[in-house]
Amino acid sequence: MTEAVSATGRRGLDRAGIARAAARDIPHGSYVNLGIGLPTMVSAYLHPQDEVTLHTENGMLGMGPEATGDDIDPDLINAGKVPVTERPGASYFHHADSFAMMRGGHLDVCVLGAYQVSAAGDLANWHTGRAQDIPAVGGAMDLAIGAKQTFVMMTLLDRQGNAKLVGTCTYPLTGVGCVRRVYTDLAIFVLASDAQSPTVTVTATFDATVEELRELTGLPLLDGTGDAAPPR
Amino acid sequence: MTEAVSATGRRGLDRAGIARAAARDIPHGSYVNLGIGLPTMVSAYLHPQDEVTLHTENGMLGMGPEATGDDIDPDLINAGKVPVTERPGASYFHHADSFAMMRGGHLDVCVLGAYQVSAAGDLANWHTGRAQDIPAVGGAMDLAIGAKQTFVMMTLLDRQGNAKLVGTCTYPLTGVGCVRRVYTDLAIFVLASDAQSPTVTVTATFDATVEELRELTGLPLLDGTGDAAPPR
Amino acid sequence: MSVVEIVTAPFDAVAGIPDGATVMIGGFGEAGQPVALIEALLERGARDLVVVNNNAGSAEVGLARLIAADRVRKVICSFPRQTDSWHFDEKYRAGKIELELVPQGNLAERIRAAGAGIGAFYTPTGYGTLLAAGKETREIDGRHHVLEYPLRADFALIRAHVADEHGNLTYRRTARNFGPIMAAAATTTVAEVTRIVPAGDLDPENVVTPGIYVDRMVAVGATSGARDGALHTTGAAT
Amino acid sequence: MSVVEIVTAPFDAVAGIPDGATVMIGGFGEAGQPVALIEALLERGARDLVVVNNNAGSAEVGLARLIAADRVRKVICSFPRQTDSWHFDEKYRAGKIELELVPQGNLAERIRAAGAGIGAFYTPTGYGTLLAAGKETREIDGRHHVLEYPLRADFALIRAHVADEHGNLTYRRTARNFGPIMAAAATTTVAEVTRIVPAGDLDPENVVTPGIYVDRMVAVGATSGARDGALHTTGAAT
Repeated sequence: MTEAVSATGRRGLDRAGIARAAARDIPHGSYVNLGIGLPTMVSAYLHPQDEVTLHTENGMLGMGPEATGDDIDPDLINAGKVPVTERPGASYFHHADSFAMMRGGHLDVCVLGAYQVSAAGDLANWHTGRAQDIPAVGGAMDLAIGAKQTFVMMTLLDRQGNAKLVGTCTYPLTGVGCVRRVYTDLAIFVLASDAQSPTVTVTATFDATVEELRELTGLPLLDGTGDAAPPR
Repeated sequence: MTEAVSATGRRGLDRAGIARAAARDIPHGSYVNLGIGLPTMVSAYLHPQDEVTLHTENGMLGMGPEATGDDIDPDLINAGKVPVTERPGASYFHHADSFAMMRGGHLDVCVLGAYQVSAAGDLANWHTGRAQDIPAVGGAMDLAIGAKQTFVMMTLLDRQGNAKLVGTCTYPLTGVGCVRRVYTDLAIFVLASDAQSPTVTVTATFDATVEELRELTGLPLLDGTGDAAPPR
Repeated sequence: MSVVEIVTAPFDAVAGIPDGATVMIGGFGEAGQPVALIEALLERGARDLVVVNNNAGSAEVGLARLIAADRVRKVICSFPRQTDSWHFDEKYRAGKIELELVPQGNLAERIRAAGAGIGAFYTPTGYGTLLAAGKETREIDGRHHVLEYPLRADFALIRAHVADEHGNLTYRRTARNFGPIMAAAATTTVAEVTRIVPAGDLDPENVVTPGIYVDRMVAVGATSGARDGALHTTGAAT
Repeated sequence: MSVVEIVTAPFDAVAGIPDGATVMIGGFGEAGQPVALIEALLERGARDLVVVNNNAGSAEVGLARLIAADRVRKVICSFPRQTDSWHFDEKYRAGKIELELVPQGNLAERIRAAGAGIGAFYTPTGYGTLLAAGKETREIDGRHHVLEYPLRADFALIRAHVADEHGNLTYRRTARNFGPIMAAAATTTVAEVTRIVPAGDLDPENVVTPGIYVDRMVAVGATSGARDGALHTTGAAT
C-alpha cells in the first residue's frame, strides 16, 4: 500500500494509492470520464483487460495516454488541453454531441476532484466562492450530474485539517446529490443519497479507524469495512 | 405559356406551368426543400446556373434527379421514398440534424402542396379532417414553419369549384401564418402576414382578372400585376 | 458491462425483448429498416409492443409483418398512411392498433432529447395545430412554441453499414436517418450491420454512432440491392 | 444568396463585422481556434464585441490578443481561468470585461438550440447551483431541471480542416469541438480551413458541417504542428 503523511500526521494512501483504489471500482467495459488534475491519474491503473474506454468532453471516445515526441498533435488534446493519443476504435464528435453523451447518462463513471462533498452527495469543486477568484466551471457541472456514477477523489482533510466530507457544503455547489463514492487518503466512502435519509458508509480505511473518521467528519458514518467488496 | 382547363373552364397554367412559375422565384444559390407530389416538379425547372441545392428531410443535401437503372440504390431515397441520385458536394446527416436544419431556418425556400391557404398565411395540407381518413403528417408541419420562405403550389379551385385560398381554413392546420407565396393555375399571390392586418397581393394572373379572382376567393385582393417583378 | 456483444444470429440479437416493450425501429420506409432484426423479433413472439418508427410499415416487409401478426399495440410515428401500408390501415380501422401521430421533426427531436438527457424542449413545430392540442405552449421571442418531452425506448433495433468490434457504426446514404438518434435513446440498442471489422479499421473521424450507444450487433450482409464497399472512390481528400 | 464566398485573405473573410457584434469563436483552447480570422478581426478594428468561446484566451495567441487590445466587451464561456489567461484575468479584475459563465454542456446545447430552432430547453445541468440562480426550474420525471435559452451570434469564426467548394467541412480530431454547432448558430459563418477541394472530393458520408451553414471561407494551410492529409491510412472500411 502506498502511503503519505496527511495533514493530521496520519499515513494514508498517497495520490497514486487513491487513484488505484478508484480504478479498482471501475467496472469492466465501462465508459469513463476522468476529470482534470488528480482523477487523470486513474488511467495509469486501468489495464487493457479492463476494456475501459475513456471519454474526453472536448469530443472523443477512445482517448489514449498523453502524447510524447512525434505523437504530439495540437488538434488532439484532452479536457485539460494536454496532447493525448488515440486508441484503435476511437471516435470524434462535436461538443453538443459530447455533452449529450454525458448528460444522457451514457457514461458509466466519471471521476472528479472536489473541494467538498456532502453526506447527501452534493459536490463542490468549481469555485472557492472567494470574491477575488475568477470562477471557471468548464464541464464540471455536466459531468457531476451526467454519468451513471460519479466518483470523487480528494484528500479527506484540507490544509487546515478540516474534513472535506461534510454535513452541508459551504463552497458553491457543482451538483446536487450526485456523488456516489468518495476516495480519500484515509478512507473510501459510499454514499446512498437516494435513500429516505442519506447514509455514508465507510468501506475501507487507511491508518484511521471508523470512529476516528466519525470524529474527523462529524458524520454518523456506517461501518462497512467488514463487508464483501461491492460487485464490479 | 402552358395552359390547362380549370374547374371553372378557365385556361390557366397546367401543373408544369405552376412548377415553372414557382421555380422562377427561387433565388439564385438557394437551399430548397420540395414537398412530395406537385412541388417535386419544380426541380425540372431549376438550372445548374441557378446553383440551387435540394434538401430532402430524410437526411441529405445535394439531392439529384430521380435514379434510373443501375443508379437505383435502396439506401438513397427522397422524402417520397423514391430512389434519387447524389450531386457532387452532397452531404448526409441523421434525422435530428436534418430537422434542426429545417426548424433552424437554414433552408431558403420550401415548396408545399395544400388543401387550403388562408389570407393570413395559415396552411392546411396534412389532413382532410374526415373521420374515416388515417392522418399522416410526415415533415409537413416542420417544413411549413421552418424555411425562410414557404411557397405553396396548388390549383386555385377544388373539384367543387371552391377557392382553396380562403379567409379562414376549414381543414386542420399544418402551420400558422407561414405561407409567403401561392402559385396556382389562375394567379400568383404574395401574402404579407407579418403586417398589422394580412394582405394578399396578386402579382400575376392567367386567364382571370384580379376582379374575377376577388369574386372566386371572396378576398379583398390587392392588384400587384403591374408591379415590377420582386427582387430574386 | 458496456462492451458490445457480437452475436451471429439475429434471433440472439433480439433476445430479452419482453411483451409490452417500447421498441424503436430505425428506417425511413425501407432505407435503414433492420429487416433481419424485425423478422427475428417476430420469431421471438413478443406482443403488445409499442413501436416507434417514422412509418407504420409498408407492403409485406419488416414492420408491416409485425403489425400484420398483431404484435404491435401502438405505433408512434409521423407518417403511417402510405399506398402500401395496408396492414396498418386494416388494424387501425378495426381499432386493433393505437396511433400517436408526431410531426417528423418533433419525433426526431424527442428521440434526440431522450438520448441527450434533455428534460423537455420548446419547438415551434405543430403550434396551433391538432397535433399540439392540449399541450403546453409558450411565446418566446415573439414566436409560439409547444413543449415536447423526450421519447425513450427499452430497445432500439437499427440497421447500420460497417461496424467495428467496439460497436462504432457507419451508415449508407439516407439509410442513416433515425439510427444514430435511436441508438442513444434506448436502454438496449441492437444493430444489424453489413459487416464487422477490427477496431482501427474505421476512421475515427467518420464514425457516426460511437460504440457507447451500441449493446449488441449482428452482421447480416448487404441490404438487397445496396452495394457494399467504398461508395466514393474520389473521396480521398480527408 | 447562400452560395459560399471563397476569399483569399483572412482580412476579407471577416469583412463587415461591426462594433458591438456577437461573435462566436470556435476552438477548445488552441485546438480549432481560428487564429488567422481572429488576427484579421483584430486588424479590422471592431470594438465592443461579445465573444462566445469555451475559454477566454490563452497566452498571446488569437482570442487573448483580441482581449488584450480591449476589443471585447463581454465573454460568454465556460472556462475563463487558465494558467495562461493573464490578459483576461487582468481585464476582468480591472472591471473592463464582463463575464457570463455557462456550464460547458449548457453552452454547447444553447448554441445547438440556436441553430436547431429550439425555443428553450430544460437541462439538469447546473440545477441548485449559483449558475442557475434566478433561472426558471421544473421537475420532470422526478428530476430537477433548469430552463435555458438559445445562444445566437451575428458571426461565427471557426477553424475546419478540408472544405469543398460548396462549403462542406471536415475537421481534424478534437479540433472539431464547437465548430459544427457555432456554424449553425450564427447569421454569418466564416471558416478558415487547411485547403479547399472541388465538389465531389469529399465523401458525402463524412461531411461534418454541410455547406448550408458556411457563408465565407479562406484557405490558410495547416495549423502549426498539425499534419495535413490522411490521418488514418487503415480507415478504408467505409
